Amino acid sequence: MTDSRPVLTMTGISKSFPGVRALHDVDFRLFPGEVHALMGENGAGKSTLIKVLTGVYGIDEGTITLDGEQVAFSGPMQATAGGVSTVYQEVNLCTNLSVAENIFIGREPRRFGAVRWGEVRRRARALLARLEIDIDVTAPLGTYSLAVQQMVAIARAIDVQARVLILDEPTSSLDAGEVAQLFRIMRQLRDEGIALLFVTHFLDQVYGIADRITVLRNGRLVGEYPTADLPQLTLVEKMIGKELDVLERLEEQPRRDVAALESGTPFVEVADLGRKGAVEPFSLTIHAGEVVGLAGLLGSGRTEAARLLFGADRADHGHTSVSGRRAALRNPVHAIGHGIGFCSENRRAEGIIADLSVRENMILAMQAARGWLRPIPRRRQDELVDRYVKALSIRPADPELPVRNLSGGNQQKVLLARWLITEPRLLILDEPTRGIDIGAKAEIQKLVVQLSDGGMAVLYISAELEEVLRLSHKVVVMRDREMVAQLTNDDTVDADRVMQTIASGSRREEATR
Amino acid sequence: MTSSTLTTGRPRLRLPHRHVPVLATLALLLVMYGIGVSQYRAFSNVQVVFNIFIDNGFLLVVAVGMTFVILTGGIDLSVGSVVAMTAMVSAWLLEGGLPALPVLVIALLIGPTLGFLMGCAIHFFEIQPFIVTLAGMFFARGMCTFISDRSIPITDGFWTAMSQERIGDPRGNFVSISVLIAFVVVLVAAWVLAYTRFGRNVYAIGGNPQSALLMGLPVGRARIAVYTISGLCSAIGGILLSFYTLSGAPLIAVGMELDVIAAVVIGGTVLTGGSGYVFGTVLGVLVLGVIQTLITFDGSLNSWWTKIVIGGLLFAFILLQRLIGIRLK
Amino acid sequence: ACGNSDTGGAADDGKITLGFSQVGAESGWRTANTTSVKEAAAAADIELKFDDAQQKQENQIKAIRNFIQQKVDVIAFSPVVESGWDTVLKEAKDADIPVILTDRAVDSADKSLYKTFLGSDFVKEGRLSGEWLLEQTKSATGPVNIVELQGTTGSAPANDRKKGFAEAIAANPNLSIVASQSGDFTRAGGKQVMEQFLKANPKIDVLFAHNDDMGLGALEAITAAGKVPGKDIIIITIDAVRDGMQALADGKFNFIAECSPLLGPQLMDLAKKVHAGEEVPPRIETEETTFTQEQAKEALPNRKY
Amino acid sequence: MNDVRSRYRALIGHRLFWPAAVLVLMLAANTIYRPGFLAIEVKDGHLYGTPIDILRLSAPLILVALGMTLVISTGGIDLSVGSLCAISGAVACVYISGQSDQNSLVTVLTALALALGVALALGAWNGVLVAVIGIQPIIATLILMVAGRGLAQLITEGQIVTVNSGPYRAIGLGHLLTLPLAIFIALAAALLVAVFTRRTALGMIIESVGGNAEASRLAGIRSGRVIFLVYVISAGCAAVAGFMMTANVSSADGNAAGLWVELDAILAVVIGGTSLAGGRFFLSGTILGALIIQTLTTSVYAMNISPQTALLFKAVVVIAVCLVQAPAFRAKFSRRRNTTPPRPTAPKRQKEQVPA
Ligand SMILES: Nc1ncnc2c1ncn2[C@@H]1O[C@H](COP(=O)(O)OP(=O)(O)OP(=O)(O)O)[C@@H](O)[C@H]1O
Ligand SMILES: Nc1ncnc2c1ncn2[C@@H]1O[C@H](COP(=O)(O)OP(=O)(O)OP(=O)(O)O)[C@@H](O)[C@H]1O
Ligand SMILES: [Mg+2]
Ligand SMILES: [Mg+2]
Repeated sequence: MTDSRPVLTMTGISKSFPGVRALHDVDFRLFPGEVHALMGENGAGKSTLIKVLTGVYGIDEGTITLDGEQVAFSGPMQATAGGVSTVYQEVNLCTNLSVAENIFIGREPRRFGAVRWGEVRRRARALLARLEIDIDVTAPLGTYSLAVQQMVAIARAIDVQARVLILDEPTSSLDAGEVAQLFRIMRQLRDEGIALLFVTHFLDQVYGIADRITVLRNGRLVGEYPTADLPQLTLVEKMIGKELDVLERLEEQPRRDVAALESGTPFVEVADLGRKGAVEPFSLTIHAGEVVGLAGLLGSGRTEAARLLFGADRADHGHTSVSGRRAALRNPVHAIGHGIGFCSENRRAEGIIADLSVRENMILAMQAARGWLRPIPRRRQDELVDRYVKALSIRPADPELPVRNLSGGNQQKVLLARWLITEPRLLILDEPTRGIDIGAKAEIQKLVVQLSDGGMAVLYISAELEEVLRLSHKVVVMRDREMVAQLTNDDTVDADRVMQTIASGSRREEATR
Repeated sequence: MTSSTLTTGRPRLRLPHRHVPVLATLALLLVMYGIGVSQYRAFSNVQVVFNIFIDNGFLLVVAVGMTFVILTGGIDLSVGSVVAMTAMVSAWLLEGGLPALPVLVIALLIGPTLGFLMGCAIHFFEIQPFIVTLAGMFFARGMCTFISDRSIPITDGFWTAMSQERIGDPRGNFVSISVLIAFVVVLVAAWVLAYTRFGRNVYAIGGNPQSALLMGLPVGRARIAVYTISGLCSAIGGILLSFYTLSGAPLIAVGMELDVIAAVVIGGTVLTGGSGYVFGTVLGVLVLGVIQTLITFDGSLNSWWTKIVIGGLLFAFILLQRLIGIRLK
Repeated sequence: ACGNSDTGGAADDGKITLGFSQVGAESGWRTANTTSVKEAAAAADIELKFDDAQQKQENQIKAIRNFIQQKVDVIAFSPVVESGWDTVLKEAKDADIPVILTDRAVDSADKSLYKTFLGSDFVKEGRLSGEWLLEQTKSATGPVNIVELQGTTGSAPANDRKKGFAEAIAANPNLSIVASQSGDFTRAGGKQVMEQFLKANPKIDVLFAHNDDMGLGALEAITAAGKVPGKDIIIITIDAVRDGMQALADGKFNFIAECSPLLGPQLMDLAKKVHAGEEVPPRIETEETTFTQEQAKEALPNRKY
Repeated sequence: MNDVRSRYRALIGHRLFWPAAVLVLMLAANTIYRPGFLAIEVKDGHLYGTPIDILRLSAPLILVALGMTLVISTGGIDLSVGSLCAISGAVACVYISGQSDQNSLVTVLTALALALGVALALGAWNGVLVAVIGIQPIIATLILMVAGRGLAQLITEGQIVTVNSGPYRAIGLGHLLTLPLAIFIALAAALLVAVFTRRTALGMIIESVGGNAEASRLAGIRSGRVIFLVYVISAGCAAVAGFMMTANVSSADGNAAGLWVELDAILAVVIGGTSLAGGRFFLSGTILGALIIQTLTTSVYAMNISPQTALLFKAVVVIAVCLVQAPAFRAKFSRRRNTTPPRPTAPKRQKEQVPA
């Protein structure tokens, strides 16, 4: 499987940020022709290790050798030139440029110094076809959903003739089909002798593809193990540092009595809500204490549906009633006024305010609802923030830190806290567990169950079908921006059945194509 | 035109979104010109259009440089002063008896050098472009008055020839050489932005500098380069201005940076960077030129009414542009 | 903002069209100048095409080009700066349109590019101020410390007034300018600079301000410093706008050299003559005088601006 | 020992340390040039001296810069403040000069209310253009910057309107407790803005809108209203500054009043540490910035620096202030001093924000 000589060795790496020691004497090896998973909780230092490697950050101590030669990349440009190709966590592309250009910028085919645009487009199409994506490569990237953007980022990375390919949580916004496609290509690349470094929080993905695993905890190296020698449970223990039984407990959650929930007037009733070009009109009822799961393939319109419901986009069709009364949810302010919260899937662009502190980010929605003239007393703020920092185990637990300094997963928790603080009656969670480590994911799922038991309605969107099924009372299936089915989550419903519902559409689509 | 035609893959019937601002500007410009023609008799003369180019050639060149800077999300406030400084230095050197060629070379080196230094300060020390270029503006303006506190006439043969040479048709309509130079600059810039890696990097940086960095693009180099280019364009603009006025004056082109920024923005370039075209900038300059021509042709406006009307026309224009933009989208 | 469609062009009705490009409206003086030109044009039955250049040479050149396009009969303008007019003036000449300069001169070597220059002699204004001071300080035995508030750096009035004044006072070695700084022709500027003059120079005998406004601003600073303007410090200014004349009549100023903005009637006369092809002298000075405190009291009631 | 060092670190690291250091440096340079520079004496029962002048003259700039700080914090910019100063001053002076009894307090208060009203209306105009119509702030306010000068001149008919009103004069030249009244007005305004933004949640909401407008919208903030509000506040500040400027010379000059004050105000804001990209704002920094700029202007006059070199001087100071403040510059500088073991890495690049 592996040569005896590693293509990449990192030894004694340390890296500090003001107030945080992100990496502490970490060693890491990567062999050609292997898929190597880098595992750890949120904030363990995975992304930092990668950025240190590619020169985004300078290192404080330690050495990096690539192919036996000591290197110190001054930035991604040099790293790419040195044969290290990277997809960073969160999509880091330019949404104002076209899809094709995002794939090739910096290494466009040229003739006499002029970019050959035809060639760029042709090759972009070919490359995306390899990932089984068929989109207009000339449209600006920003017009596509995050998942498509993620695939484009991957396409960009695999086009390079690299010796090392790094993928930092590439699968967090992909659905099962996309992941399978990606893995096929990863295996292909591995067989060509390329070394792949892969970060994910999905354990089954790790066991599906990784040859070896390196575990980080709190910026320190826990160890390096062949996947075969590391049972799943041991891995989790190593990541978390203690024995964990939350997961099992969650699996045993009893299905709840749906009929009882659906007796009264629904909290929210959506009638034929739609928006041209975004979602076909759909109807939906959500009762207090009910968890409604939204399932569908990427780009199926789940996010768009949620945004319409929240008033983030204006509907041009249909109407919404809250507690039995007509409510015009024309903008988020109205929706929040009716006790609806919305946790966006795109936390960087639509979620966090990077400049502000963790505390301010958390209380923002509540403060907005109160109006600026009635500030939340500082003591109350501290109480609230403290509670949720603890409840969601946000690290570092310093509420005055600018939120930009937190790791991706912790930023997500801050966002979640923002909405929980407002104590909404309906919380829309769009991919709330994306990029969240297994421990925290379990915590969040537990939280959802708790909240709904306490009477809160939840609209739950997730790419993980199991997650949706585990939590929801009702599963709404979307396909092609259209609501195609509503399934009551009883014993007859399982992942296969939902998949079939989705797939039946896909097949029809294939037939017509 | 510019890259507009390039990234559009298949022929489509609907208007591509990103061209909407430029097209709206073009349409409004034509409407405005039409109003002029219908209201003022001599307005329809071809020479009136040529004059707009002659009178705004230097502005155009400077605006092209500014387009690069604004596309990266930056801003360059030093342009007006650099224009003045270039004209001033040329006049001063010519007065000192230096021949035309070395004067041209020196004058064309000063602007880019200053731009390069400003770009370095912006990139390496991460100081905001607004401040760095404001300091550059103070510096260049200070140099102007330092050289001389009164205007210096230029009598050099080359300059006079460039200034007074008319390229025209038999009916007496003509443009100056400066206009041709400005057109060359526009074409080169449009080509660079649309067809070179550097040009595309400029757009990428404007879209998202952090991403551009992570995508492995030479962000630092490109950023320094755009300020250098802006400096170069200002220097060329300064030379054209010295052709235009055959002198260097310490207080000339005061406030020009605002005209230039306005032209670029009216042309559809977004100040936060990442989208816009050189062609739009050309339109923006023409809009300002036409507004001015309309006012002169009217010839009945009081001094303060002139300002109010300029503001009003600007407003009407931007409002319509915005409304049309929304409608078409 | 659109006028009637038949503007422009030498109309066949024989009415003269005059294109006039003004510097801007940067001071009360300039505004009075504009008003004078407009009123005189109306009185003389001349059609005026007025353009305001907002203190920019570029704008003036554009305006002149447009005047040429509109085929006006005569072009008049107050150049913002001295240099840089040859090209556009040549175009005017080729189009057979005579040009009159007002208020400020140009430095073209080719004098045929314009017919005449109508305006004040700034050097003379400075000289008259200096000569009056010489006369006043004839008997002074000790040194006389003068501070000077200059106009906008590099502008022709600032340069020339400074020059004329310096030439005049050179006659008496006792007189010396101890500080000279630009106050930008504005009251606020004059005041701020004067405040610092007063602090840096314990003994100031004379203030020479390049215009009334700066002098008026300086008054406040002088009072705040516990000195009496007009007595402790002799104040000489130029222009004679109404507020300045008032200060002079009130005894706060001591001397003003007039710089009259009322060029309108003279300009219209010239325009008619030039249009008729008559010869005019290449340099015409505006009629101006100087004022002492007593003269100011007399003249004040019938000042027009 | 360690404690001393850490306190020293904290001091050096403080946001206001470097601007304050530059201010002190400038004052020191002035004192060396002219030992009496810092002297303050009592004249007519008032304190009199250059430091007092600096404080008094910086009052209008502080006011304008305060409003500008909020605007910039939302990611906008307000170029029209200079014109607004001119307009408010012109309205007030023209109204007062038209009354028979210029010294009546009622007249002056009416004039102020009138002028403030006009300015607020124009601020609302800016706000509508930016927040409702969605025009880029720099262009939206450029319109009023150009047209506003014209308006001011229209109001004064191009003349300098002189007023002889004691109460009005007092705004610029009056004294309270031996100090110029203008200082107290500026201070009061600063306190007011500080209370208004920091005692309520407005400050945080402004910063949040400036930091990420879309995220703020989704969090339920009506960003349009916030943006509208800051332009109105900015106009209000500019109006009061306009009163001071015109009262200072007892006359309104539509052309010269507040000319280029927008640049100085922006400069003050940036020197104070607020980013032009929006987000966090620092009122105390802005005030310090305004003081630095006024000290700079006064130094130029006090040292009798010729106008030629004045601008060069200004360029040097601006760059110096911003350089010492720039974290990147300080990082490079301090690394050279600290002799930690050499690292095999390329220069440290702590880029702004590269989210994990
Ligand atoms: N630019 C920064 N400035 C300050 N601290 C930072 C910065 N980037 C990361 N950190 C801190 O470094 C630590 C490691 O973060 P890193 O992003 O490497 O975590 P991660 O393992 O990738 O987590 P996740 O799974 O949530 O993405 C965290 O505590 C984080 O707060
Ligand atoms: N394959 C595709 N082809 C074209 N457009 C797509 C595709 N996938 C997604 N999109 C774009 O994404 C939008 C719908 O995505 P949306 O984010 O609502 O879906 P989602 O179900 O939430 O998926 P995701 O898992 O990506 O969040 C559409 O408006 C469309 O522009
Ligand atoms: Mg990470
Ligand atoms: Mg989605």
